Amino acid sequence: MWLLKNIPNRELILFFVITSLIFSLFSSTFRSAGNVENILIGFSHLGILAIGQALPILMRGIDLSVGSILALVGMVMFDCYIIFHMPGYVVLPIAIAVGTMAGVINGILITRFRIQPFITTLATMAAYRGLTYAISGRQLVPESATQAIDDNLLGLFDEFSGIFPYSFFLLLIVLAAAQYILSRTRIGLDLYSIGGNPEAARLCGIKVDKMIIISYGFSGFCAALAAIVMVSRMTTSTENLGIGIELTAITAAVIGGISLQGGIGNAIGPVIGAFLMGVILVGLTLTGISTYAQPVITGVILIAAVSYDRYKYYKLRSKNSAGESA
Amino acid sequence: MTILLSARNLTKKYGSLTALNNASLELRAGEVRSLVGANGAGKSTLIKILTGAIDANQGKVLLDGVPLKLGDPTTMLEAGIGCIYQHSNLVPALSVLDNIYLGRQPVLSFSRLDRKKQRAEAEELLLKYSLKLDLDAIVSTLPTVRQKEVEIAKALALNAKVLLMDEPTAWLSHTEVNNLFTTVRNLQASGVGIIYISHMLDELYAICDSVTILRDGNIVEDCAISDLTRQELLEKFIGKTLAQAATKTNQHAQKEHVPEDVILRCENLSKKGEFDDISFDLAKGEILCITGLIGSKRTELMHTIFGSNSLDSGRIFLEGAEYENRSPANAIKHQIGFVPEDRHRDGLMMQANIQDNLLMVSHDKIAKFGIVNQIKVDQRVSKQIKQLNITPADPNKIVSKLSGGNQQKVLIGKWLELHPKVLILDEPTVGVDVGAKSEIYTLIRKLRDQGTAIIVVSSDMEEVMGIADRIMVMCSGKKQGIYNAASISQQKIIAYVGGEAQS
Amino acid sequence: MISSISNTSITAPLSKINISVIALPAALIIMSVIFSILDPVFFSGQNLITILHQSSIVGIMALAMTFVIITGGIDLSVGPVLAIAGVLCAWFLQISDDSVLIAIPATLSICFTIGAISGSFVAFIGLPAIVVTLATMSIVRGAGLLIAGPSLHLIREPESFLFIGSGLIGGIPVPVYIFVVLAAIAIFVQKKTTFGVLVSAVGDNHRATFLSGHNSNKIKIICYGLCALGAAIGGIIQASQVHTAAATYGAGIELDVIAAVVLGGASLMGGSGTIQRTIMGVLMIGIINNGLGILNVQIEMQLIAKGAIIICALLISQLDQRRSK
Amino acid sequence: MDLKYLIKTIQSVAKNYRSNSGKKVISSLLKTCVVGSFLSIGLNTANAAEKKMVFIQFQPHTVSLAWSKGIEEVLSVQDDIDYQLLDGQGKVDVQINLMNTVINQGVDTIFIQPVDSVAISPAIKKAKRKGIVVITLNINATAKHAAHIEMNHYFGARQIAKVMGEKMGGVGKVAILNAPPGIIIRDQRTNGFIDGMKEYHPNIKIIANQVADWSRKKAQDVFSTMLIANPGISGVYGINDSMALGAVDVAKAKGLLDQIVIFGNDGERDALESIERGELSGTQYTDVYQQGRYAASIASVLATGNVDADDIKEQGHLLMPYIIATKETVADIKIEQRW
Repeated sequence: MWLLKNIPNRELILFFVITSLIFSLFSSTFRSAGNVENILIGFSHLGILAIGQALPILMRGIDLSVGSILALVGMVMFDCYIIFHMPGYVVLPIAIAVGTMAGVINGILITRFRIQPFITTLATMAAYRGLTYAISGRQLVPESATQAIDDNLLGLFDEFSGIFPYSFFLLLIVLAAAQYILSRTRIGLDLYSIGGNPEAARLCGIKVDKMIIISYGFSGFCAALAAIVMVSRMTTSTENLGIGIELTAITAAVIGGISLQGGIGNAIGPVIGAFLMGVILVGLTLTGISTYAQPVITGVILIAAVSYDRYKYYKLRSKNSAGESA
Repeated sequence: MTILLSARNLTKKYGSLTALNNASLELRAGEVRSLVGANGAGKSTLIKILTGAIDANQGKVLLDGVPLKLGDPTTMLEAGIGCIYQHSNLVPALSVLDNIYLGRQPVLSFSRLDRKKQRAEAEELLLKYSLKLDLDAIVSTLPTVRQKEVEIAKALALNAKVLLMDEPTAWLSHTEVNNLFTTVRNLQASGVGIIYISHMLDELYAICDSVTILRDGNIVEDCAISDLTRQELLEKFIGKTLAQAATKTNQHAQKEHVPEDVILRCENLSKKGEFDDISFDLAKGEILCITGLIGSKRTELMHTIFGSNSLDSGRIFLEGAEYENRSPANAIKHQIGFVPEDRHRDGLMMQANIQDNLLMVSHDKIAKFGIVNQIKVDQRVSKQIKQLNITPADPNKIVSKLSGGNQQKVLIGKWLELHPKVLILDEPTVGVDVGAKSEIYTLIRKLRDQGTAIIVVSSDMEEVMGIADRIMVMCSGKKQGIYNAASISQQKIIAYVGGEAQS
Repeated sequence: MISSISNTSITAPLSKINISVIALPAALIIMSVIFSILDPVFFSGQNLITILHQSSIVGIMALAMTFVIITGGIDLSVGPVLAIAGVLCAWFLQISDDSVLIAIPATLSICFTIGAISGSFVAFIGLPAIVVTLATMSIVRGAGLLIAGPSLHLIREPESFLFIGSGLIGGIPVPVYIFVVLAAIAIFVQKKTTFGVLVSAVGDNHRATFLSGHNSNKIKIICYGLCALGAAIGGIIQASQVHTAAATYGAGIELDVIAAVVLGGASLMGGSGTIQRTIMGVLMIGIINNGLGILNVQIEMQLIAKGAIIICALLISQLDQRRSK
Repeated sequence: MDLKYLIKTIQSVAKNYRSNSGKKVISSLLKTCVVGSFLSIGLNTANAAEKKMVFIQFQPHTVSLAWSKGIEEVLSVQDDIDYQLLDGQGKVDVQINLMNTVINQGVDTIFIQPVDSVAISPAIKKAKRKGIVVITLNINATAKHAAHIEMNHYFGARQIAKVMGEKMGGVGKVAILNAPPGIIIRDQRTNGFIDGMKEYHPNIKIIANQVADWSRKKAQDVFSTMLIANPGISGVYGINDSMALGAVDVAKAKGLLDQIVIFGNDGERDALESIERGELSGTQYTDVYQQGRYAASIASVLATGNVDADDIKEQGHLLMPYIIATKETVADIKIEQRW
């Protein structure tokens, strides 16, 4: 049983290593330290987003609005720093608060009004994007579009400590915290319970609505952190930041073994999933494969990544339960 | 004894339908009160109000004289009202340990889990009630019976003042039921009030002190169980005529096995890890009951014959010709029907209506070029609904809103549409009330008399003795023997089943 | 028994006038009334046809998507399939000397195959549909770019092909007819055929469907094939409307399509959903886009309003579902 | 002898289709797959003497394709240059990641159409530190780099406003089919057009400004809605040609083509043909091939090593010449200049 719980990750790590090895074989640059740095700094924000996404999915939901929250937080940071000249240590808490609030609003809409998470977050995805356009300092003060955010604190996540970027440390902190909460605390167990059987959880006195709001709040919080990392790298923010990133984050989470049926998965898988996406993008670029052939190969790798551990899982499951030959 | 729980004037309405009307109930400490009623009489509604799953339109619930907030599970749990649910209320992907303490895990500071304490408490609990459960097993990998035990352990772990038990013995074997009874008596001795719901009259008389009878949402009787005879009890809640039919169940004429009429013959069926070298035959117009303990792999054997489980070696003959158990589709083509054990998981489309469920296996016959002929559908469906006495008799009613008995009837009706030559029924009366049960028995017998060969898999000895022509006992995947029902006593069968289990 | 019989007589008429059935149309009507008050031109016949015309491509795709979502799946690859259908059609027209009768069936069958392939991964290996179709999305997009590059391929001939997207019959654009006819067919398939019933059955209880002797994998595969087919029809109409085919078309359209289906009340968990309600979902999105456009609302407010309207519309339909609970 | 070879061969086969001889495609594709899979077994042996140049495009699009063709045309005459086209997917983060990857790979020149001027700058600075030449196309970067070659967005749009106003006779109502915010050329073009209208034709009112996502289909939908809300529209400016052509489609279907002046921007082949047919009123034409050639020429000069990128003290900034192509002037654009 212990095996069953842990196998998806093990297969994924194996797949990740094999993919990396293949790329290393074809490209000498891929196996350089510089490239490791690039992948770490380039995809840490995706890892954070994927962890954030994992929680709503664990609760049988989905958060499509993370891309828009990302843009909203980015734009708030931009406005605060460029237009209102706030210092970095003020901007950061505001950014985190905005992102978390946006997530909490998602959660409240879902629990209060009992609307499907998919359509709720699709609606807020549009709304937050619209809000981003509306508060865009780039539109309101056109000359600000060419100004860079030049603050030591806000630029921190583009810096390295040795070969590891600070954004990667941030990812590790989020990962450790999320994994700890999921595996060692009541909150985590309650999340799994709700994902596994919401009605049973409710009857056992678990505050289902509160936990759902927490999970979407956490997703928004992670989106805010990702936005901070991205703004740090770009030294600015744009209105179209994060378009389409929600699908990438969801894919990373699902590849990482988070079941869309809820209740199964951990925080580590999504991070590996996110870096797998990174390895694929960078690897295909470095092996010199034509830009139009890249999406084809990306798709094949994605299917392969989920196929293998699913196959193992099904084999195990059919062994364990009776008459499951279907 | 003091009054522990008091429900006063509870009324629950769904739209214009009154599910529970002005119902009052009292429970003393150390009392085992049975709650009896046909499916749909309002038992579930009452239980749901007591567990806080739903709110009542009217009325209140007092525990030790203190009124409780209705519609809030947490209040009820904290007040000390626990429940063993009829349907699984477990989280499939979590371990047994976590399920037992669902929502109440002991914590250290910062909501950290106290695993040590949790495990120690759980082990103590299992020991105390002599339950044998692997605490680290993932619930979804356990068979239904073990899940039921987890459910029981979960309720016991509450140390509740009031324990509601909604059909706790469904799926449990004889020994396990006895075990549970011991538990109930222990709890009773320690002053716990218990509300016990079951369709098994034997159990009620064995364990309960008092009885509350519900009918159409009203409480029609509230007295000590010893004041009523079985017949009276039945009459009170299902009506006189049905009650007479139900008691008649036990007087049943067995049929002789006629070797010339054999339609299905299984020779040396084996599957590694499941069953080994099983041979039997089945004649037209005969009921073969297969019984045994849980884990005797009866269900797997049935799935194999039906084609939804594979076979390592052995041969199956249907009407003299060798038959390949390729797939359920193939079985259906050969007019073999199969009513699976778990109707929620394997049998019904819960969100679909009665009509679609009834026609699930016979759609192709009614449809021409894939287009459904509505007139034929209506004819067949209304005929079937009438024949099976499915209520409500509305073909568009969603199945999940039906009572357990009616769901089971729909499931059986679906196979009747096939006019099966062989019909396999796996635990056909689990979770079904007495009235519906007797209707199902009548139906099975009628089918037999029409010449259908029937296999009934059952753990319920009363049921086996009541309807079988021949009985096959299985144990750990092996055939213990086939006996003529007329010439063997219930005690003997139990001995075969239990005696072998120990070896 | 007896109790339930007496209950039936009370509940039967109530369940027939299920309020939640009226809720979505009610939301549609309220929205239309508000838009009409704000600008009366909204309610002109001309504009209503325009709304249908504007919704037709997403609508056709949503019809097919409904089947996939009922089985409990999802198809994200419709955007690239829409694009590649246009490209393939252009290519077939080129090599078949502008024969629409060859080009369209050939395109449709290839696209059906694409969908069926992703369906097989979902059905046989049991991979999560969202990942499989995301991969297909990527693969088909790449394949489109490989065969056609990012450039625009002009389709000037033949007249019959252009008629599909740009023609008028009795003043009403042809795509509207196609949408209406396909909607009628889809409703018929769902209500009156074995296939329609089985699609719901598979989404409801995959295993029970299998145990009832049906090939549930086959049904799933057909659904994904149909979804790609719907996308392909959309692609052909679009190529014909814009006289151009390009591998880059259809980006992001999957969310519009899925939104329409889910707005219609289909659950992504499978088992529920009807074509009629999907059509209402399509119309709702069409009306929102059109109404906000008529009022010349700027993009930022348009997006905020769109989000708010969707939530309000769902609230209305949710309200009485809760009451009936 | 690597994966690249396989892909390139497949691409060359695919090109057959584009050059109208698609009948052999399937058989040759099969051949390629068989031969290619044998050849692809082998490691990437890069030629040390080879110079490597990459173009990180915004996303696959006709304009970037034409740039790429222009660049390739120049680079192909120098056989020691390896050229690769990369897809930025229209996302800032993807572009930054690709920049970092190719910088790490040690390419010599990067052509890029940045998604955002400021966002790409840290990466450009990093490239500069490694001695990599960066040439931006169309959207400038705030960090100093070797050269920037741009279509004339602002002044081109002003000029469009002027010519359009003249065609409209100085009065009327105009609608803009716009792109979603987040890309600077949208603002440059819109502002140029609005400023131009104010300056040259104060009597022309801009009554609607709606987003149509750069897409012809979306533009059809948006413009048909606009027409219903404002039946008196007499002019439309689509900030790219696709959107303008979408408006043409609608106007044509409604028989309003002679009453509405429709202008696009960019000057792609389809638009020029439409002008010749007398449907689209005009567009701003830029020779995008030429733009690519200029970029490649600068890159070639810098790649010789005789001129150091730092020697160009002020960043090379080239504003492409443009023509406002209307029915009268469209014939001046030669066939080989059309893209």
